[in-house]
Parts: sequence; C-alpha cells; structure tokens
Amino acid sequence: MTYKATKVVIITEKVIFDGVADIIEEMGGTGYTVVAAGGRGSRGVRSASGASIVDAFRNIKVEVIVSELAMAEKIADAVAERYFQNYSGITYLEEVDILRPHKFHH
Amino acid sequence: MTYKATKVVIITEKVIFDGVADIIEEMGGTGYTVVAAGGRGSRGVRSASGASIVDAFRNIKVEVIVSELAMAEKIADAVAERYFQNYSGITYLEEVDILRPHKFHH
Amino acid sequence: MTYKATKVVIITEKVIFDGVADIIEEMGGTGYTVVAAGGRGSRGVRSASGASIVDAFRNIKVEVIVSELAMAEKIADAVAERYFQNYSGITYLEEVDILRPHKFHH
Amino acid sequence: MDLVADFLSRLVTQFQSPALAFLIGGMALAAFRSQLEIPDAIYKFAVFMLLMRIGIEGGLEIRDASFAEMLLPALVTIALGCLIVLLGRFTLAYLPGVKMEDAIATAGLFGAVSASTLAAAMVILEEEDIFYEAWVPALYPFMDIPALVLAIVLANLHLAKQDGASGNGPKIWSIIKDSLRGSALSALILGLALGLLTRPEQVFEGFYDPLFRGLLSILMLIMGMEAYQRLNELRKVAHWYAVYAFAAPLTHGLIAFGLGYLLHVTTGFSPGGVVLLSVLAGSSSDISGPPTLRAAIPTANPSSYIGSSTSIGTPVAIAIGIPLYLALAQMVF
Amino acid sequence: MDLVADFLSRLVTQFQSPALAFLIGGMALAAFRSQLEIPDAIYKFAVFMLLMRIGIEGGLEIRDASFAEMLLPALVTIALGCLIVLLGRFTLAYLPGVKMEDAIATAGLFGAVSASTLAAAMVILEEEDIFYEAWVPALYPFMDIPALVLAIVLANLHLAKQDGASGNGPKIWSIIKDSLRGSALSALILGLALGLLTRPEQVFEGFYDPLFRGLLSILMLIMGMEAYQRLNELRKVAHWYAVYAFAAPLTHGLIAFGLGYLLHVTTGFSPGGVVLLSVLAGSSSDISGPPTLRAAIPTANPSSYIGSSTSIGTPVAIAIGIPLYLALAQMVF
Amino acid sequence: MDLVADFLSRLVTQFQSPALAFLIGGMALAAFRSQLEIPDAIYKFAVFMLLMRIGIEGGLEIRDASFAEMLLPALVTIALGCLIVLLGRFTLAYLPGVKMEDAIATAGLFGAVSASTLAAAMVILEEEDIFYEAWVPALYPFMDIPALVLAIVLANLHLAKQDGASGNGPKIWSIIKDSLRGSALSALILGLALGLLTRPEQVFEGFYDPLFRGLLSILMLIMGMEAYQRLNELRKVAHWYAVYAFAAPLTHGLIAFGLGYLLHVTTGFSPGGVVLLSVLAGSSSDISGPPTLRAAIPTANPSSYIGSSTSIGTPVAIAIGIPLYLALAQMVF
Ligand SMILES: Nc1ncnc2c1ncn2[C@@H]1O[C@H](COP(=O)(O)O)[C@@H](O)[C@H]1O
Ligand SMILES: Nc1ncnc2c1ncn2[C@@H]1O[C@H](COP(=O)(O)O)[C@@H](O)[C@H]1O
Ligand SMILES: Nc1ncnc2c1ncn2[C@@H]1O[C@H](COP(=O)(O)O)[C@@H](O)[C@H]1O
Ligand code: NA
Ligand code: NA
Ligand code: NA
Repeated sequence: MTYKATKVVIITEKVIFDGVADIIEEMGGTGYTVVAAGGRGSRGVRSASGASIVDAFRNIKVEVIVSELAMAEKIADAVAERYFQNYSGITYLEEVDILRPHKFHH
Repeated sequence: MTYKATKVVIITEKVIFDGVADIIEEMGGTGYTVVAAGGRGSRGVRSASGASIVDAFRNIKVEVIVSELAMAEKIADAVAERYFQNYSGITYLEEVDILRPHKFHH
Repeated sequence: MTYKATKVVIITEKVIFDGVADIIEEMGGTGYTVVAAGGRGSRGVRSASGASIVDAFRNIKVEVIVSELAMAEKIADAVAERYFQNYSGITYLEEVDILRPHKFHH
Repeated sequence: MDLVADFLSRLVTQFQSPALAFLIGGMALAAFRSQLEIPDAIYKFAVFMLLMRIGIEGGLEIRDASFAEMLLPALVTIALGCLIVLLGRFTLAYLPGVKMEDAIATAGLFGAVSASTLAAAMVILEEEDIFYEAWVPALYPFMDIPALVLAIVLANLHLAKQDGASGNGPKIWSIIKDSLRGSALSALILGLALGLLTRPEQVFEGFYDPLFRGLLSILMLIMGMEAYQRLNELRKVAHWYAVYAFAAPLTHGLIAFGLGYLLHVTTGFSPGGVVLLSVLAGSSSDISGPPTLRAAIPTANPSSYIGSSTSIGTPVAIAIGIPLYLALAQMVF
Repeated sequence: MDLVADFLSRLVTQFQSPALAFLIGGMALAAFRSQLEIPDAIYKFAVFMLLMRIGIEGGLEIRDASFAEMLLPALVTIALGCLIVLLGRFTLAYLPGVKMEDAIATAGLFGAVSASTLAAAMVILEEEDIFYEAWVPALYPFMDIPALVLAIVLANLHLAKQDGASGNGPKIWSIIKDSLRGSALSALILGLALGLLTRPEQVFEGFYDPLFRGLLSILMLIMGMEAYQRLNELRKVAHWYAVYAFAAPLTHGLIAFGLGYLLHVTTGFSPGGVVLLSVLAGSSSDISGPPTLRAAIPTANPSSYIGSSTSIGTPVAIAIGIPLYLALAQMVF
Repeated sequence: MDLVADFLSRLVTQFQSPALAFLIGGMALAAFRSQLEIPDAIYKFAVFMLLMRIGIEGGLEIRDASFAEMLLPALVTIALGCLIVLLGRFTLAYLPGVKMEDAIATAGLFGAVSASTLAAAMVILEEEDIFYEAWVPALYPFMDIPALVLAIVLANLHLAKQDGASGNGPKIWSIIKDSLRGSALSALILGLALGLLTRPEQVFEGFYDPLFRGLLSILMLIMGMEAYQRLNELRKVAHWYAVYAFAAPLTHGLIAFGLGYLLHVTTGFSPGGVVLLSVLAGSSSDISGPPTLRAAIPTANPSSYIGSSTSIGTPVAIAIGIPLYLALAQMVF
C-alpha cells in the first residue's frame, strides 16, 4: 500500500544552503536530503570536483518529500522568490509514492 | 518508444549499505546506483562534508530501477522492515520511463 | 501554477562525461546537473569512494530538465546510441513539474 | 598532598601542551561556530599515519623484545578490556533512564581504545623523557577487541533473553574478524607486521615518525570540534551518561594503574608503561568502535554511546587522565 | 633609474623564484587544458597549514613583543583596509558599465588579504635574509575585516538608498562575526591563540614550519590554474575591471609603502615590515572574501569581483608587486 | 649460476624492502577484506608529488647534462615503447580467446610506464648506492607516449579495416596532446620545466624530496590493494592475459637491459641507468594509461588490460623485475 506525496527538488548554490534549510523548516517540511552537485545552467558551469578556490559556489541538490502538494509548491516558491534573482538555481516537483505517510507529517 | 518502470529510492545510513545491496539482489534487482548524501529527518542532522569521526553514520541514497511495481514494493518493504526500526532512513517509489527494458530483467 | 516537463537521467562512466555534455548541448538542453555516483549493473560494481587507481571509471549521474518530451527522448537515445555499446550506463525519463518554464527554453 | 599539588601543577602545564591545547582550540572553534573544516580525507589519512607509526615502532621493538616479557602485560590488558565492560554492565545499566543495550554499548566503547588519546600520551611521555617499552602502545588491540566483543556478546545475550528466544547467539569469531578488518586495527596490524617482518626503518624515520606529532595536533583539533558538536546529542539522553562519561575514564585509568603497578613490582614493567596502560584503559574508542557497535548492536542508541565518549570521555581522558597518571607515577615510582 | 634597473632585475629573478614559478606553471597547465587536479581536500589543508603557520609564529612573537610597538602599525593597517575600499568606491564605481554594488564588492575584495600572497612574500624575504617583525603577518585580520565590513556596509547603504527604504542597516557586529568564523580567519586566530597562550614550539618547528614552503608551492599552482580558468569570467564584465585589477594592487601597495615608511621613520618599523605591509595592502582575498561577499551583497555579480581578483589581481600582486616593494626598500632604506 | 643465487638472495631481501613490503601488505589487507581506505585525495596527491619529485630532479639535472648525452638513450626509449606494443600486437593478439583490440590495448598499457614502479626502483638504487644519471627517470614520457599512441593507432587501423571503411584514421597529434594533458604527464612535465627553468632547489630539498619515500610507501599499499581487488576482473577474461601479464614485464625488461647494455658500451650509459631503463620497459601504466585507452579504444574491454596490468603486471615488475635487473647488473658490469 502506497500513498501519493510530492518531492520538491532545489538545485542551487551551496552558499545559501542554510537559508534553504530554514525555509523548508518554516514551511513545515519534516526533513530533507542533500547531495553535492555540479552543473551548467544559464549562469555558467559549476564543477563538482578538484580544488576550487571558491568552493562555496558549488551546487547542492536538496530534496524534500512532503505529503501535500500545496506545501511543496509553497517551499519551491519561497526558495525561488527569496533567492533566485541573485543566486543561480532551479526548482521542480515530482510525484512520489511513499510507504509510511506518518514520517512526512509533523 | 518508452516503457513504464519503477524507481525505488532508499535514503539511509551508510553503515547498512551492504545489507541494502543484499536485499536488492535477493529480491531480483538487476543493479543499483548509490550517491553520498546528507540530510535531516526525525533522527537529527547528518552532514555530508568535513571530517566526521563517525563517517559511517552518513547517509547514502540508493536508487534501483525495476520493471515491475511489485518487485519495487517488495524491495522497499524489505529494507524498511529489516532496518528502519533501528536505523534512520526513508524509502519511496517513483514512476520512470525506460528505453531499454531488457536491462532491468534478468 | 506548475508546468509539465521531462527529466532525462543518464547514469554512466565518468570518462565520457564531456561527450554526454556535448550531446545535451547539441540537442538543445539549457543546462544539466551532475553528481558523483557508484553502482552495480550488468558490468560489475563501481565504487564511489576510496582511492581507486582508475577513478575515471567511476559513475556520474546527469540530470537534464527539458520542456519537451521529444527532446528528452532525443537526448536519451543519442547518448545510448553513441556510448552504451562500449561504455556501461543506463538512461531513463521522469515527468516533473516546473515552476518557471522559461528557464528550460532557449 | 604532594600528589594533588603535583597533579594540579601538571594540569596547568598540560593545558599548554600542544595535544590538549589543540583539543581545547577545536572546542573553542566549534563553540564559536567557526566554519573551519578539516577535510575528511585529511582526517582519515592522519589516523592511518598515527596507527602506522604506532604499529611500525611496536613491530620493530617486538623483534628485539622477548615474547615472555610481553605475555603478562598482554593478559592484563585483555583482562582490563573485559573488566571495564563488566563494570559498565553492572553500574551504568542499572541507573534510572538507562536502557540495558545502550549501557552495554557505552561500556564497550569505553573499554575500547582511542588511538589519538594514546598518541597524545606517547608524545607527552617523550617530551618528559619518560621511558616506556616501545611495544606497550601495540597492546592496543589486546584491550580493544575483547572489550568490543564482550559488549556485543552481552548485548546479544540480553536481547535474546528479552525476546524469550534461545537465539543462536552472536558469532564471536565473526565479531573479532570484523574488528580486525576495521580501518583502525587494520592499519595498526599492518604497521606491526611491517615492523616485525621487514626493514622499514628508513621510511619510518623519514616519514611516519616525523609527521606523527603534527598530524596528532590536527587530530586533536578535530576531536575538540567533534566533542563540542556532539554535546547536544548527550542532552537527548539520560543525565547519567554524563556522569558515567566523566567518572569512567579516570576510574578505568586508576584500576589499570593499580594493575600496572603490580606488573612493575613483579616483572619490572616500566613506569612509562604503567602510565600508557592507564591511558589505554582510560581512553574510549572514537574511530572504529562506533561503527562496529552500530552494526552489531543496532538497537542501541548511538547518541548515548557516541555522545558520552566523544563529548566527555575523550576530553576527560586526555585533559585530566594523562596528568593524573603522570603525577601518580611521579609519586609512586 | 637605479630603481627601475633593480626592479627589472628583481622581476627577472622573481620569475625563477618558486612562488612565482609555480603560479605561472599553474597558468600554463590551465592554458594547455591539462587534466591535472589538486584535490580539494589538499587545497583546504594547505590553506589551513599556511594560516596556522603564520598564526602560531605571530603568536609566539607577540608574546615577546610589546603591545605598544604593535599598536600604531595595527591602526595604520586598519586605515589601509578602509582606504582601499573607499578608493574603489569613488573611482571604479563611476566608470562606465560598472554597477555600484559590483564596484564596492570588488573594492572590498582588494582591501581584504590573500594568505598565499602574504606567504609568498614571507618566503622571499626569508630567502633574501631581510628581517621583519614576526608579528607583522599577524596584522592580516586588521586589514581584512575592516575592508570587508566597510564594503558590506557601503553596499547596503547604497541599496537602501536605492530602494528608498530607510532599512535597518547592516549589522556590523554580525558581519565581523561572520568574517571571524570564516575558515581563513578562524585558522589564523587559532594559530595566534596557540602561539600566544601555549607551548607549540615543537610541533611548530617539526611540522607547521617545515611544510610551509612546500604547501605554498602547491597553493601557488592552484592559484595559477584558477587565475587562467577565471579569465573568461572577466570577459563577461566591463573592461574597466581588468584595468582596476591591474592598477589597484600596485597603487594600494605603494600607498602602504608610503605609510609604512612613515612608521619606519617614527617608530623604527623594520624595512621588511614595510614590504609586508605593502604586500598585505596589494593582495586581494581569495579564500574567505568571496563567499562572505556573496552572502552579504547578493546582488553583486561574483564574476566581476572574483574574476578581477583571481585572474589579474593576485598574479599582479605577486609577480610585480613583491619585487617592486623589495626594489623600493632596497633604494630607500 | 651466480646470477640465480644473487637474484634469489636479492629477491629475499627485496621482500623486506619497504616498497615491496607495502605492496604485499596492501594485497594482504585486500585479501583479508580489510576496510582500510586511503582517501582518493591522498592517492592523487601522492602521485602528483612523486611525479613532481621525479620531474624537478630530472629538470635540475638536464640543466647540467649535455643534450647530446641524452639523445641516444631517448631514441632507444622511444623504440622500446613501440617495440613492446608491436610485440603484444603480434603475440598476445593471436592467442585463443583474445580479441584484437583488447590485445592491442593491453600491449599499449605494458608499453606505457608506471610512475610508482619507477619510483620504487629509484629508492632501491639509492638504498644500494648505485649511481644513475638523474635525467633517466625523465625519459618516462619518451616511452609512455609512443606506446600509447602506437596502440591507439593500431587499434583504429584494425577497426577501420574490419568495418571495411577507409576511415579518416586516428589523429596522432590529438592523441599525443591528450596524453600530455593527462594528470601524470602534466605533473612530470611541470616538474621538468620547473627544474629546468627556475630555482626550485629549496622547495625540492625541503618538501618534494623528503616526502618521496613515504608517499611511495603509501602508493605501494594502494597498488597492492588494487592488485588483489582486480584479480577477479582477470578471471572474466581469457587465461592468456594472465600468462602475458606475467611474462611480458620480464621480457620487456630484459630486452631493455640488452639495449641499455649496448648504450653502456657505446656511450658510457651508467649501470644504474640501464637498470632504470629496464624498469621503465618492464612497468605498465596504472594512472593515466587506462583512461586514455578507455577513451580512445572504446571497444576494448577494460577488464582485460586493467586486470592484466594492475593485478599481475605491476606486482611482477616490482617484485621480480627490479631484483632481476639488479642481479644482472651486478653480474655484467
Ligand atoms: N535544464 C536543466 N536541467 C538540469 N539542471 C539544470 C538545468 N538548468 C539549470 N540546472 C541546474 O541549476 C543550476 C543553476 O542554474 P542557473 O540558475 O540556470 O545557472 C545549474 O548549475 C544546474 O546544476
Ligand atoms: N521529508 C524528507 N524529505 C527528504 N528526505 C528526508 C525526509 N525525511 C527524512 N529524509 C532523509 O532520510 C534520512 C533519515 O531520516 P530519519 O529516519 O527520519 O532520521 C534523513 O537524514 C534524510 O536524509
Ligand atoms: N537496475 C538499475 N537500477 C539503478 N541503477 C542501475 C541499474 N542498472 C544499472 N544501473 C546503473 O548504471 C550503471 C551502469 O550499468 P551497466 O551498464 O548495466 O553496468 C551501474 O553502475 C549503475 O550505477
Ligand atoms: Na579503554
Ligand atoms: Na589588500
Ligand atoms: Na613499460
């Protein structure tokens, strides 16, 4: 038996990670997972390896699973609004099936 | 031409990786992909960088693509049942479209 | 308000990353995200950590968000065709919801 | 009261010694929420280098030592590892709010050994020109393995009894193998074997030995940062863990001092050796102990044992334990 | 024309000096698109070691120095940090195609200090046997923090005015705290504290000091690779950045030289100290400056300030600045 | 039978020499499934340091050597690289179960050079006080590049013929550029350039040289672990690879010894130089060879060439090859 939930994915600069985590918490997310990433977008290449003098500019990919679509959209919107004018980043949603819905409620 | 398949995602402590890989194999998964991750959940923050004396407690994110939903659920259930009472972790499923279905059969 | 888009996922050997990035660009992708990965598939285990003399053989996971399914399929097919006879790798598609569609057009 | 005065004056000097100073420096950085990060690769490499240095020197020395001379100390070391676990099993475990498995795992960790605490003591002994048999640090696994094995066995016995199941019991040999395979013991034993069987003198003197102190200072810094950061894990568990974590290192060290003293009287075990034996007993494992326990006693809460050991146990073992045993040695020898 | 001749001959020798040679080697590798990669962990560790080395030696020295002796140089250093930012604010910012915030951030970065440039100068002074007060490198934060703080304050004032909002202004104390928490200043201050309060002589002489030159050579290599790779970021912004990035290090260095000369005349500040003060002023931050500015002036375009500093500022500060101040010192002292 | 006795006695001593001891230690750890891990950053850094050390010393030496003196040995080295590939192409490729591309790629890897094998031989020669021209190790690229280029060209010719297509042939210059851009040759050439054109003596003597032996010991450990772990890749391919991997290093080394002996007689090439030339020929590439081949001969199965080289080729080249050439040198010179 599985339940529908939504995964919010945020790919952005490492330097604003704390702010993103705060937004997730404020909006009611129960947790998140983060991995180191590199990438290319409208604002140039960001490598994921090798010594870089400005490591803090590398990307992270944050994933948050929430049980309600509305909360997912709120998180994605809040991050985009607060940061994406000045920092590079993208955000999108995916539908997922969870097994233990209580883990994603407060 | 694409075919529907299911991706099982397991985010859990690095220390039980071998056990998770065994379950995947037993249940018939043809392969998996694993990335290093950090995160926050009901059991506290796990950082993904910097020297940590207990590196083995960091997270991994394992993804398994299987062609049948039933096998996906079996893998997710088996991992949750064997480990998630004592180890922190979550698991969820996603629908994906694959191009070469034979890769995910035995 | 969200819009449907497609995520192409390519998991393959690090050594062909540049070629994969070229294909993405040629086919019209506006960006990509890449993370380091390990895994097991039909061609054996690839570890994601520890000193390995042949680091270049480790995996990467590349994700590309495109607004049109057709382009997604073209990217996946092109990578598979050019590389997957000789290099190990898999590719699949996922449906995602994006918030700012203009980011994924040229 | 000479002992107290001597201990206090040592304590003051000790706070200026690099080992402790870096430990405190690390705590201060973490308390101030500094973003300084020692990369994980450097941490792992430093641990490897320390254990290789201890192992190679031990191996070189054992070559010349008579095994007979080492036999009794080794037996005492094994006994100490077991005794510490049993002590914890029959004290900590009965305190209010403490779960049996958590107590056993914690005692196992305090029975096991910390390579960096040991290295810090070695450096201090060398600074003070106090002789010790160079094979003493190589007694490490003789305390580490029995303590971890006994803790895991006891925890499993307890769980089996609780479940009412007879169980097939934990496989002792497989626990020992897992311990030996851990990165810490592997490096130590590799070093021992190289020292014992090959001629690594040049690479030892030109590389492993000269980098020892420096890498130790970096490890101490990391231990300090970890100690502070894990303090709040300790807040999540019963207060008794803090009490145990403070008292246990000193108690264990003093017991070991007593036994070491007997060895001294009977076999001529050196005073420096007695101090190191006390340090082995007083230290608690920080590298390979935690993952071994996490895998083998999954129901035990890691916050309890890692919090106790890293946040309080190790700082106490270094900052109070080492000067205490030195002062004692000064007095009794 | 003695100065010119001396400077040119120094310039030639300098190109053979390891610091500059590795810098140029790094640029050549990047230009040739070499796949050589120095792992990030090694880079971070090398930076940590450099700053610890500078800090510990500074701390050991301050212990013996009179604070009075350091007071005036410290004040001059603070003044220099602020002056550099104001200079940039009132020149660069008014050039065509330059946005005010970008200009202020760039000036902030050039006011701040580069540990590797400083270390390169220290090595060269030691090679040439030129004395300097060992606490001079420890003036680092006295220039770094004021420059960054002032730049952030000015940028916020500008933005507040632009928005028409009164704003509640940037919190100066929190900017200072963030600076101090950054990995570079944390390591420097940790080293200072250890040198000042403890006895780290042995670990300093056996580890931090002997590895200094070697790790510096590796940092220089990395700086060279980065300088080349970031050149094309500079192409994305107004040409004036390139002009500023070339002229600013030398202008700042010469102003500092003048002030240092006054200190020499009035307080007996050593010629070597004057050179290092010029190097501090002429260098631009490469480690902790950029992320601090990125977080605190989010609207500023990082390509402008990182491109200017890394691609042109640092190479000029090392390759032209250092021999220039040395030649000057030779002439006037 | 002096040779045999000498070789055997050397073999025994060799097993106690640090280089081989660490190699075997690594194998033992992997066989015992130890969890010891040397971080990738340390591995990359150690390789970089080794190649810089070889390069800088080579460069410093070439400065004083006459190019004329080096010309003939360099030509012989190039010839050896090509000869080894051709040998493999016309023996291994015709064995049952062996695919042509796999054979060519394997021969290419055995023609190319292993920095760690070379470094191990250098350390042993220094230990035995055997002189060699310091530019000999810098012959590395003269064997490495021709071997890889020739292998890639031959493989492409073969594939083009198979496809019936005329093809436009592989671009030799682009293969050479890719080789030079690889991390190994980049570091070596950077070192050479620095040694040749600048004054890196101090940083060489204070950093690159003293860390050489120690880092080599760590590389040997890693090579040992890899050798064992990749043995099962070798099980997936034809048995003939194992035969080739065992016989090829010694055959290549002995051919090189012969040619080196001729150089000795005609140009006075030193006996130590002859030994190193044999080691260059006998070694097989472990760092930059594999990815170069993987990219340039995609249809070749990496299990065949990496398995052969890492699991058998390198251990044989170090454990049997080096003492064999030393014993030979003892006999004939
Ligand atoms: N089309 C895309 N597909 C996947 N990832 C993307 C895409 N566009 C941007 N990204 C990621 O988002 C980061 C920031 O993008 P940008 O703000 O466009 O520079 C990039 O560095 C990539 O990691
Ligand atoms: N809501 C969530 N969204 C994404 N990842 C999560 C979430 N909750 C938990 N996780 C991940 O799962 C790990 C274990 O969670 P837990 O067992 O709740 O401590 C965390 O460290 C996160 O990496
Ligand atoms: N069923 C699967 N699920 C997830 N990842 C897979 C799967 N099969 C293969 N992979 C990934 O794709 C890589 C190459 O697969 P292969 O070409 O089958 O060796 C593996 O190393 C894995 O990272
Ligand atoms: Na103990
Ligand atoms: Na400056
Ligand atoms: Na060769």
